[in-house]
Amino acid sequence: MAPSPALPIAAPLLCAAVLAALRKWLPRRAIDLLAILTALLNLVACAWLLRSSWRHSIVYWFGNWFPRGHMALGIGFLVDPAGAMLATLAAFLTLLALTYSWGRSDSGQNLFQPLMLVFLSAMSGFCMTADLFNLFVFFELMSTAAFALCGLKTQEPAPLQGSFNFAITNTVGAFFTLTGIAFLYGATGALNMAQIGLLLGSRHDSLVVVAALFIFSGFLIKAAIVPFHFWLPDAHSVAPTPVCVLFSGIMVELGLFAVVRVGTAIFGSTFAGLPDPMRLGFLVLGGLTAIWGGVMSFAEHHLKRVLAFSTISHSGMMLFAIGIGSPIAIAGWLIYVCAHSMIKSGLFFTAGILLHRLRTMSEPLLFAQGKELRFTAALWFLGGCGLAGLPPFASAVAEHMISHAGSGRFLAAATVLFLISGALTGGAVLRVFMRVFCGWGDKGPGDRASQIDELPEENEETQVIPVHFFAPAALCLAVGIALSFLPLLADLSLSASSRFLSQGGFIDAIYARTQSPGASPVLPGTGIGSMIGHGLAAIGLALILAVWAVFHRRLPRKMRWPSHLEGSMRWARQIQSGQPADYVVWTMAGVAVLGSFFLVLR
Amino acid sequence: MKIAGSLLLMLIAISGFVVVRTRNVTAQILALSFYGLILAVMFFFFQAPDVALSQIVVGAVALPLMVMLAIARMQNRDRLRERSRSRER
Amino acid sequence: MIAFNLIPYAVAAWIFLCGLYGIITSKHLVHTVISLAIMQTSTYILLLAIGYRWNAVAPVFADISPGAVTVDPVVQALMLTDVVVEATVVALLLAMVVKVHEKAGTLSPDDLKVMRG
Amino acid sequence: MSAKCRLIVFCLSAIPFAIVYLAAAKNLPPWGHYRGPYGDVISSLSVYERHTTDVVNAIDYDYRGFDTLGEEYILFASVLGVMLLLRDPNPKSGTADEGQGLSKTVKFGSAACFGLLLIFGFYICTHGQLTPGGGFQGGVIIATAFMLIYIAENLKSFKAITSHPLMEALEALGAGLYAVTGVSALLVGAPFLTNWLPLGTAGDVFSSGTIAVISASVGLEVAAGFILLSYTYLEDIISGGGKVS
Repeated sequence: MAPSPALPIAAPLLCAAVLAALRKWLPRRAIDLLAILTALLNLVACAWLLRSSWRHSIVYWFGNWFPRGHMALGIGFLVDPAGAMLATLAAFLTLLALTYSWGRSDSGQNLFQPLMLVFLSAMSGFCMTADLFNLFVFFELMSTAAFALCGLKTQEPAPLQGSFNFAITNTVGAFFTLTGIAFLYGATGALNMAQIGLLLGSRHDSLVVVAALFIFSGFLIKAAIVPFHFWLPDAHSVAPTPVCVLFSGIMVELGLFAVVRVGTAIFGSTFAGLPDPMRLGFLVLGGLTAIWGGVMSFAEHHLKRVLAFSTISHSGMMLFAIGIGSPIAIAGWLIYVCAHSMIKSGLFFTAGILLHRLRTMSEPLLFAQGKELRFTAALWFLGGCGLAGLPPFASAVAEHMISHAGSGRFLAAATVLFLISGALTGGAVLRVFMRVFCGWGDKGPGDRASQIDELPEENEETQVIPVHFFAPAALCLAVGIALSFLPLLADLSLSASSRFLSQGGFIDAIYARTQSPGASPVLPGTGIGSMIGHGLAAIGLALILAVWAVFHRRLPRKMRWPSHLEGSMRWARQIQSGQPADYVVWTMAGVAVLGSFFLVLR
Repeated sequence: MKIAGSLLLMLIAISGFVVVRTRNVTAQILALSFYGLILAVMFFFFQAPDVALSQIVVGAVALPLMVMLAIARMQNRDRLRERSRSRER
Repeated sequence: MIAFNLIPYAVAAWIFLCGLYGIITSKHLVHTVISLAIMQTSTYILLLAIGYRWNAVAPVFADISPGAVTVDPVVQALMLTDVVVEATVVALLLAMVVKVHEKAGTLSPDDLKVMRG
Repeated sequence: MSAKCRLIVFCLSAIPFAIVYLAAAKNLPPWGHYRGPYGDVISSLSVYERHTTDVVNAIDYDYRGFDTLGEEYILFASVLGVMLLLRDPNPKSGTADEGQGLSKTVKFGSAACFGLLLIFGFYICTHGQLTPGGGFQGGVIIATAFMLIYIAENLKSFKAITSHPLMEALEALGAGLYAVTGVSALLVGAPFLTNWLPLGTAGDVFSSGTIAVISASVGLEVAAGFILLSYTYLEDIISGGGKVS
């Protein structure tokens, strides 16, 4: 007996209303406790749903409106393992984030907790809905809560600008999505994804292609794919730590999740038997994003911005996996999402500890300040290894699966891209490790963005780092490692992904036909050797980059080129101008280019 | 019917552009309010009375009102800032 | 005839571009927010045009016989949601603008360069 | 990017964008020839199945009521967000001077309008299932009624009403009531947000089951939400302006 899929939506919403009503009367601890308990309840409910969705996808019709024939009257939920897994992940991260902010951090007169719960509810709904407009509603709900949470620290101007840029770009993205949805509604007169998919069939005229483009543009903005990525570093560098964890750990991935969900359920047979411009676009954009994010991550000197750009890089790799698009690649993608979100959250929590103790996020100012913080240093180092994809971390397993999903050129391209992205992002984190925790080399160049003022997030000052600061970071990294020892990890994710990728399965589930188990593709050989080899190569490169960056002044002049990579990226940072107008222009140019590309290649 | 509808749409296209081109914020609020009103008229014309009603209350009243409140608040701050500056002198 | 059938969609595209133009050329943050609101109205026009039917009545059966041909009520429901979303997003953005003004003392996006990379 | 450069990129991408948009729109059904089944099916069903005469409200609060739940919480989240952004770390208790500028006629007029608007708002709220209107529209009208108190420069009573913690509780109650209505269906064994109350006769104010309840809760949420929004913006001015930072 599974819980009602409405529970993970309704429970946080109800609790948010209660907390908002009582925020002036209840003590802080009580509000925290209630919020944590609700997140825990959500975690249990989602995990339960995940378990029971394993055999059959759970379909749930709100308001008892079962479809009449093919006509879906109301809004339906479809819980399949992939969606339930992401919902579980969202609940887990929210639980950790709320635990992290327990009792101490500034909660904006207790408005923080209800907003987090609304955010959680929106993410859960986003993972499970099978209705296109409902997807948009949850997209907006998620955004609204995120905009507010991002501007929590109103004492300085930077957070407001960051959240303003975030809000403008993401709202523009939402309009693109809504326009696409309206096109599809005009084409088919339906809003349920299965019904739209059924009615569209293999139709691929300009209307369908452009609708796909507009819908994907909105989601790719959420997923911070080049050239739609500008908002992400601004939002991350100013948002409070627990919110950063949710942004990087799950919100970005949800954008990609929606791309796959809509891409299979609605456009699954659009390009059947044709050269597929969508997939090609994803591969190109994904590769570009992976490299650009990695380079920028290495060029930044504000800790949260380093991590933010590395999120962009990894998001690009995830899009690349989606572009490969075979069940094995998506299985790898699912593992990658979990692993990345664990590692990145661990790093953000660790950055939060640093901010708590040392009161800044600027690498030059932090130089050699962290020598005493051994445990924190260990966590940071482990996180860096995880980003590079060193084997005990589940990210290595995922990278192996994704790169071996394709053959020939895909294999080579994916391997090289993972190597570049892992080396650059891991190298940036390890460079910070060497400078901040070991005090090696020199302070390194500063830049404007590294001087974004950031007030510590706590009200009172203590020298002792409380347990609930360390616990989430350590737990995240531990889970990131433990995932790869999960028995049958690859098989489970493969069966989840082949269901996730099957349009027929989705439609059958919605219309309650018997679900035929699709033929499971064969897994590539485990290839532990090549996995370890790849991981070692990436971490080796990362170490070399980091060491070079830290010690390049002691090298002969000719060998100082990484310093150019690190310090003279001024032109690249000029593009990241902090002006919403620029970001919107880039977005628009991206959509125009992609649109022409789609129309021509159709 | 068709001609009237097209004309209404043209009016919207023009006034939308005017709102965007108006650089003076106070004038823009008026333009926005007017634009909201025409939209509401169009919704009535195209048989959407529910949306027209909410467009009147939101687009023509609540939205400009909120912008005005925000601007009033900012002007209030400006005044205070100037007053404290002159006091310092 | 094709040109006539495209009129509402062209207007929707035009308003969308107007909104983008406004955001891009904005010298004042309040102006940016209003442009965003204008951009959103493009989706109303699009939805309204998609759900419209000549010589049909509004979907209110208070004074018409059941079974009369009506325009599409679903797009109207979607538009209602859309209108609320517009109002709320604008409210939130304005709050940010007010706070930016409070902290930075300016409303011109060119003067706000804290986030510059 | 300089403003000029931005404008050039904009113009360059606006043309392909317009082409892409219109190329898609070309394949939409021609203007005024809505084909789709969804609207027609609901239009023909809702009077019989839901006993509502306003189909749009039946969709908003019943067929696609779950969307409206999300929409209510978007409003809820944004009101919380505005309060979060504009919060004053050390609030003051003073009130600015009462305005004496307005004549008695204006004050009387606005008081009368206040009552009228309030009644009108309630009417719209409660007749959503019958005629155009509903919780959302009615709620905004009620909220604007309270703005009249401010316009009449009756600052003390405006502040007393709008800044009361109960206003926040009311807003949350409105949002919560919607969710509770949804959960109540779970308790009678039906899916979330099922309209399980007796439907009554079409055309009656108390018809259409939970639609009326939801409409009322939305009205409460929207009215309280907009009042809170306007108060949050005005707080600074009313309390004689915060300190300059």
